[in-house]
This record gives sequence, C-alpha cells and structure tokens, in this order.
Amino acid sequence: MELASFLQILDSTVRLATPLLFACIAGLYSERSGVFDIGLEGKMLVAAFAAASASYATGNVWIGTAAGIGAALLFAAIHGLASITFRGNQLISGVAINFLASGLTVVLGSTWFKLGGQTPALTDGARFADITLPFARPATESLSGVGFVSGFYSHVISGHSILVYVALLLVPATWWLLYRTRFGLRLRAVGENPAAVDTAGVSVVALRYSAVAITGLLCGLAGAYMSMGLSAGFLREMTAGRGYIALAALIFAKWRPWYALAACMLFGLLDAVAIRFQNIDIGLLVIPVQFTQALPYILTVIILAGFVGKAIPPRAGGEPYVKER
Amino acid sequence: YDLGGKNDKSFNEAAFNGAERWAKETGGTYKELEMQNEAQREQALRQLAEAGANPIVMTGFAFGDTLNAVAPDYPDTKFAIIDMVVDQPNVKSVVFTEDQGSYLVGLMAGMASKTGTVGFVGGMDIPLIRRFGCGYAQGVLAANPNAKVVLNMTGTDPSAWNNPVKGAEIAKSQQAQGADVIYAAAGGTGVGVLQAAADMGILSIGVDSNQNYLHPGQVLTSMMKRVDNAVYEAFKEGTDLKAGINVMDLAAGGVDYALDENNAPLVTPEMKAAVEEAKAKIISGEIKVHDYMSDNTCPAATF
Amino acid sequence: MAQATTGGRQATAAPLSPYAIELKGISKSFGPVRANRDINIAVPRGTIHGIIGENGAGKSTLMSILYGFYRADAGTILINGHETAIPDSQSAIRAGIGMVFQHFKLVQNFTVLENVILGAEDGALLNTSLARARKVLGELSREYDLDVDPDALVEDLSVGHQQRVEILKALYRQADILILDEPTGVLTPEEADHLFRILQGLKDQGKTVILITHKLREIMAVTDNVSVMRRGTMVGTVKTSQTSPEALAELMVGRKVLLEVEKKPAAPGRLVLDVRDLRVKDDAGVERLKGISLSIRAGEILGIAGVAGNGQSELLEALGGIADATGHVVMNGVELPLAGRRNNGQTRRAAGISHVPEDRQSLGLIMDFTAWENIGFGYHNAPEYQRNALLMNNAALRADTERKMATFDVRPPIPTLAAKSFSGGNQQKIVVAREIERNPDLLLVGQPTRGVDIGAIEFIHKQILGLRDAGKAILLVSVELDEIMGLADRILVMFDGRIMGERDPEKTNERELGLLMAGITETKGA
Amino acid sequence: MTKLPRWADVVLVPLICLIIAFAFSAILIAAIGQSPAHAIWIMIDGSLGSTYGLGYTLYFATNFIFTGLAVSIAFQASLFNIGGEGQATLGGLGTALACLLIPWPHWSLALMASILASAAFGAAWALLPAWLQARRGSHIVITTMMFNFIAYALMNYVLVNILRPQGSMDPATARFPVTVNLPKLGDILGVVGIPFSSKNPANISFLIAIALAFAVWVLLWHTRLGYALRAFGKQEKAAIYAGIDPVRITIYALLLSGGISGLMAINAVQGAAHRLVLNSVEGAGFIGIAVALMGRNHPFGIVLASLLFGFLYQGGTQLALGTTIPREVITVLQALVILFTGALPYMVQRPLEALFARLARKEAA
Ligand SMILES: Nc1ncnc2c1ncn2[C@@H]1O[C@H](COP(=O)(O)OP(=O)(O)OP(=O)(O)O)[C@@H](O)[C@H]1O
Ligand SMILES: Nc1ncnc2c1ncn2[C@@H]1O[C@H](COP(=O)(O)OP(=O)(O)OP(=O)(O)O)[C@@H](O)[C@H]1O
Ligand SMILES: [Mg+2]
Ligand SMILES: [Mg+2]
Repeated sequence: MELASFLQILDSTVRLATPLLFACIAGLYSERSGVFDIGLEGKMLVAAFAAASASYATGNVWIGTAAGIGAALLFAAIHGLASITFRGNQLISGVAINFLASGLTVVLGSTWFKLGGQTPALTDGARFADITLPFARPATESLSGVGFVSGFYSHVISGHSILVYVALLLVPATWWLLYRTRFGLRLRAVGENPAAVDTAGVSVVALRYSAVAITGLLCGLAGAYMSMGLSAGFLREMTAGRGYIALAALIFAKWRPWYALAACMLFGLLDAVAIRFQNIDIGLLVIPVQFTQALPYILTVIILAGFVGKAIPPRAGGEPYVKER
Repeated sequence: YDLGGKNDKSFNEAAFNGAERWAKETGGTYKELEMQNEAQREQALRQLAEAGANPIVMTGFAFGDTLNAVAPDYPDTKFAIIDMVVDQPNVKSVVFTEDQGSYLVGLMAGMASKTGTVGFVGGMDIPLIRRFGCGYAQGVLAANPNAKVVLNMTGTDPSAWNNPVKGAEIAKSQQAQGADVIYAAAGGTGVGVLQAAADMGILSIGVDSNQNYLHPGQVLTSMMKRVDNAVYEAFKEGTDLKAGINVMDLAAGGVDYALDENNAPLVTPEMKAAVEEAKAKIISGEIKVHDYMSDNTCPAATF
Repeated sequence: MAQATTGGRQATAAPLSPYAIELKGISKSFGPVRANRDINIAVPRGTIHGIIGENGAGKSTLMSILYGFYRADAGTILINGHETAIPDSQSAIRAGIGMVFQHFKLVQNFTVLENVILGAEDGALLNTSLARARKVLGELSREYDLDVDPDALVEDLSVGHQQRVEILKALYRQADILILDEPTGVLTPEEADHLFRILQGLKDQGKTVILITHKLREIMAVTDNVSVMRRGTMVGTVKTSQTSPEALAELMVGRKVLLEVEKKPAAPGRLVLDVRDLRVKDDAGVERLKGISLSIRAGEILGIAGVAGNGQSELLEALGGIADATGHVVMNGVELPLAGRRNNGQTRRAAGISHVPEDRQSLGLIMDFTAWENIGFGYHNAPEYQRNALLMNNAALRADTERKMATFDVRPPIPTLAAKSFSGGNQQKIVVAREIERNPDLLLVGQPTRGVDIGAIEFIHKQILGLRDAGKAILLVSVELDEIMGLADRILVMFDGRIMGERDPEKTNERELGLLMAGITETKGA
Repeated sequence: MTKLPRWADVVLVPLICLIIAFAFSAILIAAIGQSPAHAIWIMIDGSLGSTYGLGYTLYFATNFIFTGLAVSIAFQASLFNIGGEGQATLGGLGTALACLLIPWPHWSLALMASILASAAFGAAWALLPAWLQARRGSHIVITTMMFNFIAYALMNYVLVNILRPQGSMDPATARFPVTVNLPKLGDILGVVGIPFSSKNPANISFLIAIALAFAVWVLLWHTRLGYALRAFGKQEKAAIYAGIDPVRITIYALLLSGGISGLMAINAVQGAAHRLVLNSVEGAGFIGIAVALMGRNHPFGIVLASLLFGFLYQGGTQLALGTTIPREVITVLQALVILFTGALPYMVQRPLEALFARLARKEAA
C-alpha cells in the first residue's frame, strides 16, 4: 500500500476512534466503580443533540460543549439515581436511558427546529476547528512525496480538533488518576468490594455518584465531538451504535485505560480500512462489499477469540450496594 | 396521504414539499404519516383508506408489497406509489429514471473534476442505490473516458442512512484517493458527505431535492428527483387519479439537475451546454443510459 | 453523611468511665427478624471481652451496629462514658473502634498496603500515604509480631494472613477498641495461638478487645469476661474465671450439651478407596498435590490434618471430580477417570462418593435456590426425583426435603425458604443431610463444622460417626485438631501437597501433629 | 420496616410506576403543545378499543414474547445474549427458505418446517458466540453484538444478490405462496365464535408464543436441564461441584436462546409480511432485552411485559396516525416505562411500605 493511503487511513482512524475513546473511558469510570453502564449510547446521543442545539443557538462552540456535557450529566444523574440511590437494575436503567435519548432528541429537535429531529447545519464559529500543530504542514496539503515521519506528524498527529487531543490525554490522565491518587484507589476498591470501602469509613454512594458524573462528563465530550467536530449538526440516531462499540472496547480492554486506547484505535482502524477498501477484486471473484463491511466485526471476534483472554469485570459490578436485607 | 421519515433534506422532504404546494394552492388538507416499521405500513394504508382519504400517496418501494395486498380491498380509493410498480386497477405507479438524472450529474462531475477522479457514496448496497451509482458512473465516463469513479456504500445495518460521521469519513477517504467531486445518495449520511466535502474545499452533488443551498458555492449540483411534482400531480388529479405506470423520466421532468444561484458560479457555460445536450439526446433516445435494474449489471462500474 | 454528634476521641484525654463501651437498650430488626432485642452490655477498658451465642443469636449484628455498619432501631452507645452517635463506619473509626468482620472486608486484587491505607490516606496523592503506611506497618509488625508482606496481593494470602491485614488496618487507624467476629473460624491452632498472643499484647497496651467465637476453649483461654446471647437477647455476662465451658454451653443453648463425642471402636472392613500418586496442578501450573497415596476401608474415618492451603482442598476436589488430576484412584475396585469429560461430580456420585465441600456457601449450596432445590443439588438426575423421561418430580423432591429437614433438625423446617435465609449452621445441616442420606460408600467431608455453633457441631459429629458405624468409608478434612482427634480412626498430616505421616489418634497429641503440620518430622530430629 | 403484602408488590407497585411514567410523558406532550389526555385516549382506544387494534397489539407482543423469552433463558444461565437481533434475522432467513423452496400443500406443514428452520438458523447464529464463550472465554456481549452486525451484512448480501426476484427494486424475497400464509387470529377465533378482526397481522403465532412461554417455564422449573441451567447461572463454581458441565450448559443455553429468537420469524415473516425484507426484526431483539428485564426473567412476567410493549407500540402508531405528535414521543414513553417499572420500583416501594406500616398501626390502635 502506498504511504499516502496508509497515512490517510491512520488519520481516519484517529477521528473514528475519538468518540469511542471518550465513551470507552467514560464507561471505564462508571464500571470501575461498580455501576454497569450500557447507556453510553444514549448519553452520547443526547449530548450530541444538546451540543448542536446550543451551539446553533449561540454560535459558540464552547457553550455548545457545556450544554452537551450538561445534558449527559443529567442523564448520568438519572442512571445514578436509579442504580445507586434506588438500587434498581443497572442494565434496565441503561436500556431506558438509550430509549429516552433516542426519543427525546427527536421530539425536542423536531419541535424546536422543525427539521424532523435534525438541527440546522452549524457554521464555522459553532464548530470545532482543526488545529494544526507547530511545524506541521497544513492538512490540506497533498500527501504525495512526503516522508513517513513528517507525513505521520502532519496528517495523523496534527490537524484534528482540540477534543481529539483531549481524548488522547485522557488516557494517561485516567491511568494516573486511577493508580496514583486517593480517588483512584477508592474508585477501584468500590468496584471490587464496596463493603471494604464502607467499613473503611468512605461513602460508597458519594464515590459511585462521582464516578457516574465523570462518565456523564466524558459522554458529553463524546457527543459534542460527534455533532460539532466530526459533523456540523445533529441528526437523529447519529451515534449509530458507537456507544455499544465503546462498551465492547471496554470489555476488550479489560477495564484498563491503556488497553482502552488500543481497543478503540483497533475499532477505529478496522472501520477506516473497511471504508477504504470496499469491493476487493481478486481476479476471479469480487469480494462483495457486504463482506468488507462485516469484516471489522468478524475480525473483532477472531481477535477476541484468539488473543484476548477471559475478561474479568470489576467484581462488584452490576450489583447495587445493599447492607441490610 | 402519506410520507415516510420526512425532513431528510432529500427524498421525503421533496414529497412533503409537493404536498405543501398542493395544499397552499388549493387550500386542501392532507394527512401525513411516518412509518416506524413494517407492520404499520398496512395499518396506515388501511386506516387512511377507511378514513376516506382519497387519493393516498406513498413514497418508497417498501410500500409496494403492502399496497398490492391492500389496494384490492378498497377499489374506490385511488392510490399512488412512488418508486415502485404495483399492478392494480386503482394504483398509479410513479417511477423515476434515476439513472438518467444521475447520468447528467455524472457528466457534470466528470467535467468539473480536475483530478479525473470522482466519488459516489451510497447508503446501503441495494438495487435502487446501484441504479444511481451506475447512471452516475456512465455520465462521468461520458465526460472523461479515463476518469476513475470511487464507489462506497455506508453500511449494512439500519444506521447506514443516518450516519453522517461515517459519511464524512468516507468523503475524506475518497478525497484522499483523489476524488474532487462526490455524489452522495445516502439519506442522512449524505449530509455528512456534503459537509465534509465543503470543509475540504471539494465539490459535492446532492440528491433527490435541490441541496445546492446547503453549502452555497460548494455543491456542484443536485440530482433532482421531482417527487414533489409527482405528489403534487397526484393530489391535483385527486380522485380522478389515472391508474397505471407513470415513468417520470427526463422528458417528463421527473429527474433533472439543479441549477440555481448557489451553484451558478460553479457551472461553466461548457458544462451547461454539455449537460443540456446530453439531456436532449437522452430525451430523443440518442443516448441510452443503461439502467442497472434492467439486468442487474452495469457497464461502467462494479458493485 | 452526618457528623458524629458527640463523637471524637475526647475520652482518651480524661477517662470518666471505667467502661470503654456501654451499649444500652440496643434493638435491631431485619424485616420480621428481630436480631437484637434491648441489648445491654458494658465492656471494661483494657480487657478482652468474649461474646458467645448460637448461630443467628445476633452477635454479628450487635457488633455491626457498634461499628456503624448497621443502624440500630433503638438504643444508645457510650464510648468511654460519652454518648456517641455512630451512624456510619467513619464515626466508629473516629471514636477509636476497629472491626475485623467474620467475612473479611478486603479488596482482593489490592496489595496489603493499598488495603491498609484505603480510607485512611494522608492526601490526594497516594505516594506519601503509601510511604508512610509502609513505615508504620513495619513498626506495627514488629510491635505486635504481625508479619505480612506489604506488597503481596491479598488474594494470594492465606486466610490467616488476610486476617492480620484486617488487624493491621484497625491498628493503622489507631483503634483503641478492636472487635473480632469469629476470627479463629478459619485459622489453624498455630495461627489462633498467634492471634491470641497478639490480642494479649493489645490488652497490655491498654486496648480493649471484643472477641466473638463459637469455641469455648478459646473463651476460657483468653477472655476476662464473657457475654452470652441467645435468640437476639443478652442472657448474661460473667467473669471467665468464675465459669466453665459446660456452664457456658448450657447458657447458650438452653440445654445440656455433650462437648465430647462418644465413639465406638472402629471395625474396618474391605478396601473402599485406594489412591496412588495423586497429583493436581492449579490454574497457574503450580503443583498443589505432589503425589498423594492413601487408602480407606469400609467403616473407618480417615482424618486429614494440616494447615489450610497445604493441598487438602485439592485432594477433596480431585476426589470429588471438581479438579483434574493425574495418578490412580480406585473406588470399590474400579478405576475412576481423573480428567476429561467423565471426571465430574456426576460420575463420582454414581460411583458412590458423596462430598460435603469445605465451602458450603460457594460450592455446596446455591444460595438463591430454595432448600428443596438444594436437597436435589448434584442429585437432580437421580431417578427418584424424576416424574418421567422429560420432567422432574418436584413434589417428590419436596417431600424428601421435608423428611431430611426433620431428621436433621434443620431450623426453620421450611423447604421453600431460600438457602441464604438459613443461618450458617443450618445451611451446613442441609448439605450434610443431602450427602449423608444418599448412603454413600465413601463420604468426602471438608471442614464440616466451620462457623457452626456447638449444638449443631454435636449433631453433625453424631451423623458422621453413625455413617461410619454403618460400614461406610469417610475421608474427613479439617483444620480443627479437636475434631480430627475426636472423630478419626487414623490421621494423615498434610504439608505442602504431601503426606507427612500417619498417626493413631489414640497415641498422638496436638503438639506432635502441630509439628507435622508445620513440615517438621520428629523422626528426623531423633 | 414491614414488608409489603404480596398483592401490593406484584400489582400496586408496577401500576404506580406505570402511572408515573405516563405522567412524565403527559408533561412532555403538554410541553410540545399537545393535549395529553387526548393522546392517551387515542393510544388506549387505538390499541385496545377494537379487536382490530387489539390484533396489532397482540402481533407486536408476539414478537416481544419470542425475543424476551430468548433473552431471559440466557439470562437464567447468567449469559447476556444481546444478539437477539441477529439471531432473529437469521431465523427470518430460515423461514423464508422453508417457505420458498418447497411448495407446501398446507400452511400447517409449512409452519412445522419454518418453526424448525427458523429455530435452527437462529440457534446456528448463536452457536459460534456460545462456543467462544464456553471454550475461549470470549465475552458473550461482544461476540453477540458483532454477530448482529454480521447478520445485517449477510442479510443485505443475500437479499440483494441471491433471493431478490429478478427486476425487483425491493431488497426482499418474493412473496411466499398463499398456501403457507398462517391463519389469522381473527379466523381462528371466528371458528369458536368469538368475533375478532382479521384485518391485522395477529396470527396463530401468538398462540405459539404463549405456548412457548409455558414451555420455557416448564423447561426452567421442571426439567433437569432447566435446573442445571439455573444453578449454573446462580453459582458457576457450585454447578461444577454438582457435576454440571459449564461448557455444555453455556452452549445449550445460548442455542435455546438463539433458537427462540429465530422463532420470532414465524410471526413477523411468515405470519405478517409474507416475505423476507431487509430489516425484518426491526429492533425487536433489543426490545426483548427490556421485556426480559422488566418481566424479571420469568416467562409469565415476560408475557405481561410484552403485552405492555405491544400496547405501547400500537398505541404509538395510532398516536402518529391520529395526531401531529411526533412518533418518538412513544419512544420516550417506552423509556420512562422501562425506567420506572424496571429500575425504580424501589422508589415507589419505600413510601408504600411506610404507608402500609402506618395503616397497620392505625388498625392495631
Ligand atoms: N443482613 C441481614 N439481613 C437480614 N437479616 C439479617 C441480616 N443479618 C442478620 N440477620 C438476622 O439477624 C439474626 C442475627 O444474625 P447475626 O448474623 O447477628 O447472628 P450471629 O449471632 O452473628 O450468628 P453466627 O454465630 O452464626 O455468626 C439472624 O438470625 C438473621 O435472621
Ligand atoms: N439476604 C438475606 N436475606 C435474609 N436473611 C439473611 C440474608 N443474609 C443473611 N441472612 C440471615 O443471616 C443469618 C446469619 O447469617 P450468617 O451468614 O451470619 O450465618 P451464620 O449463622 O453466622 O453462619 P456463619 O457463621 O457460617 O456465617 C441467617 O440466619 C439468615 O437468616
Ligand atoms: Mg455467622
Ligand atoms: Mg456472626
């Protein structure tokens, strides 16, 4: 494969992986604290919608981002209320949140904008601009005749919106928070054995709420990136199952931040490759496009079966913490 | 009267516009319904029929089968279906020659392209979309026999029509492969394609409705499928709706390319001349655009 | 969380009351169950105070209230003479209370150090906390002879060491009052003695210790005072020096209990089980059983003594068809498969082997199943529980359960109650009833009386002896030397996956066995 | 704290939860400027007010019973099968092949064949994830999710390139021969003299679904396999002690689950659409998760939850037909119903318990 296409695929990978990474790390916080979250999809969707709406109304991408985060936090609060305070079933609550986001975004969207659940297209100030890092060639410049290192830097590393870098920084930051701080220690402990945390004099409820809130925050960023970074506006169901893929990546990553980066990059890469190579003509027969499109999923299964061992979730995950009865 | 998932900025929105136009002009009222799933189609049709709606217009080939079953039960109600042929005495079937329209925009794309490479983004790999793609490819090759057409389908799951992020990514990928004009026939996904093309400073081509206004000066043209006209006609004919097949081709104004102030600067006089010429030749039969649906093959592209 | 109102540790400055703890009128109900009713108790400072009572008497509940884990429905708590509200564990810790729970509250995949600092960190970053904890832990280890590797993962530690971590946790938080709930249930005699020395040391430092146990011998050995609970009420508190095990037992159960089992001499018959060179590897590939050979005859009990973790569990699992093994096992003259498809609990049962597993709650019972479903557990394919080729006969199973509950005095005798709703002792009776009533040729039984009160111990021991006298072979694994010496006809001592030697219970003593359990053969020294 | 009486727990709590969910939706409807009372009346009248509407309600419920049972049977073995969508899709393929390839003289024979084919195809689609979970420890949630996507792709290929009749625009199979059409519920009830509309897709599959729910109940609580499956689901280690083979149970549970998902096709494909279309499952596989969770994984609860969702679906259609309220309001309502009845019952239970305790005390006084 020529270098240019290779770089282009990597470039595409970074973009496609970013929302996954946000959502995956988001899920990591919640699940590490013992609260399973299959509502990542819903939180991303509602955040994408809120972000696009606010950004459209104000023309300010940061207000949009704040609105996205706010909406996702609200949904996270619902999940927290159901699964922490009221000891409800975390799976059910997550499913409900996905339905809620899917319905509410369209109902509100079509009422406000009368575009069938779509927001109007965002103009430049209301979107994230791509950042060109120092020494990088502008992204518009042609890829031909570029050396690998400079090409890699200019096209894969540079030239993304700020949130891409936030997402990438999130990985070491999460690692550090998880393994080097008091909060991280308690967070990991509460997902493994809440009773140990409780008897050590730390509030299980407060810890879990803060974890769920972080999840909301990051899902908010994921949504904001999708509607204001990758696209210019909201479209119904625009998350297109990425929340579920992020969840798969989280399991894949065994709930660890660096592995999460690898897993999300892998999913991004498979997706980018599938986009690039559609009909593969190998002389005698043409491999149908459907096969290429299914390939990322097939490869995931193969990798999972072949190279990834058993993933053991946080031990207290999915169970509300109940002392009595 | 009936629609399906409106405000997609293309197909269904066109239908809606047609209905609106009729309502404004005649002061008549119409009811609209959106479908959520298969079983509801029949339900909706029957309820509209029983409520005395006449005629009932439906958009999308997916209604074909249902209509076939429902129409005989309501012999006094007139139906019109768009994009599908249903052979019933009280049904008017409106089909468009998307291949011809796509040929025209393909021709323009071929001429507008500086790199000699153009792109096509389809939603899902279904026959209808292949017909678009095939007509387009023929048009491109007519303009530039050496041109390359990069064809992409978005996906196979139901989200394929609603995935602007992936649409944008495909557009970027095609751009990297040299494409500088991209034609999107992918519903909501197309919004992302057009956006990404505009962001990258390359041209795009809209579909179904006139989408030129979405990114003024950056959408080369739109392949217009005058669903609005079809709906409007159907409503206007009212209960006198003529059954039978109504082929809305170039000659009948069923398909066309869009030219307005938004894309006027992009369309050179030569381009316009060439397209008009092709249009005339197609209408006269001098140019035959191969229809993918006729034999499931395409001379200009492989799917 | 609410702050403790009058909490704090002001009492350390000027002790007003001779009592470290006074509980007044404590009541607590779990739904319909009244676990504690109007409990009054006073614990003098600087003493070791024992609490005994049957399973479910309410001991753990009372202590959990003191530690702020549960909230009492009524009553007051006085710490060093000051009324103190303890709404949560944080308040308890602030009041100087530390607790070692019956079921440890440790994070299994954390290191010892991480477990110790959890909740008692010095600042937002871990580095300083860990460094200080490492230092303090070193000091504490030396001071109290509490040696544990601070960097070991808790899941890799033996239960004895895990318990030390729990104690270290409390000491690290500078607890003045230490509560231990059934600490010796999982310890070897060695470890228990060690623990008692530690407690003695704490007492000498002026700390107050509350000790819950079912073992009267321990109460007599280490406590100053002892309180007895029965069915949620406090029956009384006595000075240890002024009472006897028999008197305590009677106070507890409300009737006379036989503390020693009466045993007829064994009449060994034909060879039932013959094991040659049995080896087991764990998941990590480490050999846990390093070539065991033994045999059991009909009508005898072979006791396996040893410190927990020396291969006894693997022996039971290999014989019970749970773990894969290599070697030869011949049962009634037929060689059993030790690996593969046919090495499972079903084929073992078919071969006449019953198994009372060491861990009733995670192996022997499905805690969410009802009692009657649990009576069929492992025997759900048995013909008498089937209605026809397709359907099970649940009615028959239920009737059978009622019968077994009656003969084994399971309380309450309700077949439709979930296993988790029975107390530990009664759960054990369900398992024993199921396995013994199958009338097996060979009974594998592990830790049959762990955490079980003395009334139930007496009963279970009688059942095991009864089976022996009916001419069955029994393999008994226990860390309780009393139990092994009281029941077994021959004793094998295991150490590090090997058999260290065989002893006759009549001709050996705890010291000799203890040495063997530590891997020291006296013959070597002689 | 006193426990609630059983009737209150089983009837009152869910009812109050439902009312809360509807109340919230009513607020939303009012907020977008519509009349909530009118909307709710339309929903109820449209889905329960006539045998015609009821038929649709039952038709949707039938789909959910199948997928809900499928999810729950795997759940009983502690396996979270989210692949119902893909398995049902494949079930559709099985049904389509059974109906198209052989010219059946009578629907009953065709039904037998398509039951077998749809179950076999659905089970086959679960086989690989099952095997990977059992043998390789590959997480079932990921593999079944991936298999959903693969199923979409496969179906797309098959319908576009293989089964589509020549010249058809529609990526769907040809219509099945009329002889294989299943009898409508209305026709069946007509035989026993109960007037019931036939102009809806409710068909004999509803009865099959109910029978299947009963069969699943028998399987789980009255057979050895069910016993082993539940034991394995509760405590895997203990199940091994009892001699229950974890590999085999995992595979059986998922095969059963996949098979039952696949059976959904006899309702949606053979019973209603009479042909196989691209997205024949239409999310019912996912609704099955909600239904199973709300039904507490018990067949009886699942039937009830399915009826509730059937009502919401049909009521939602009527809402879309009869008003200008966006149809997604129904999605919101579904979400709230799931949230309140499924995840927040405790919120209602606690005040109720207090209320009952007060009543009891008053009575005593
Ligand atoms: N978490 C709980 N939920 C409900 N009931 C409980 C709970 N814990 C204890 N109980 C009830 O309280 C009673 C007292 O239990 P507790 O654990 O205090 O007994 P115990 O004296 O510690 O018994 P053991 O000697 O077996 O440890 C039990 O019989 C039980 O019915
Ligand atoms: N989830 C629960 N629901 C109802 N009762 C419970 C529950 N958990 C525990 N209990 C009650 O707790 C009591 C004591 O439980 P516990 O586990 O302390 O048993 P135990 O008698 O102390 O045995 P062991 O000492 O072996 O633990 C049981 O009698 C039981 O009724
Ligand atoms: Mg206990
Ligand atoms: Mg206890």
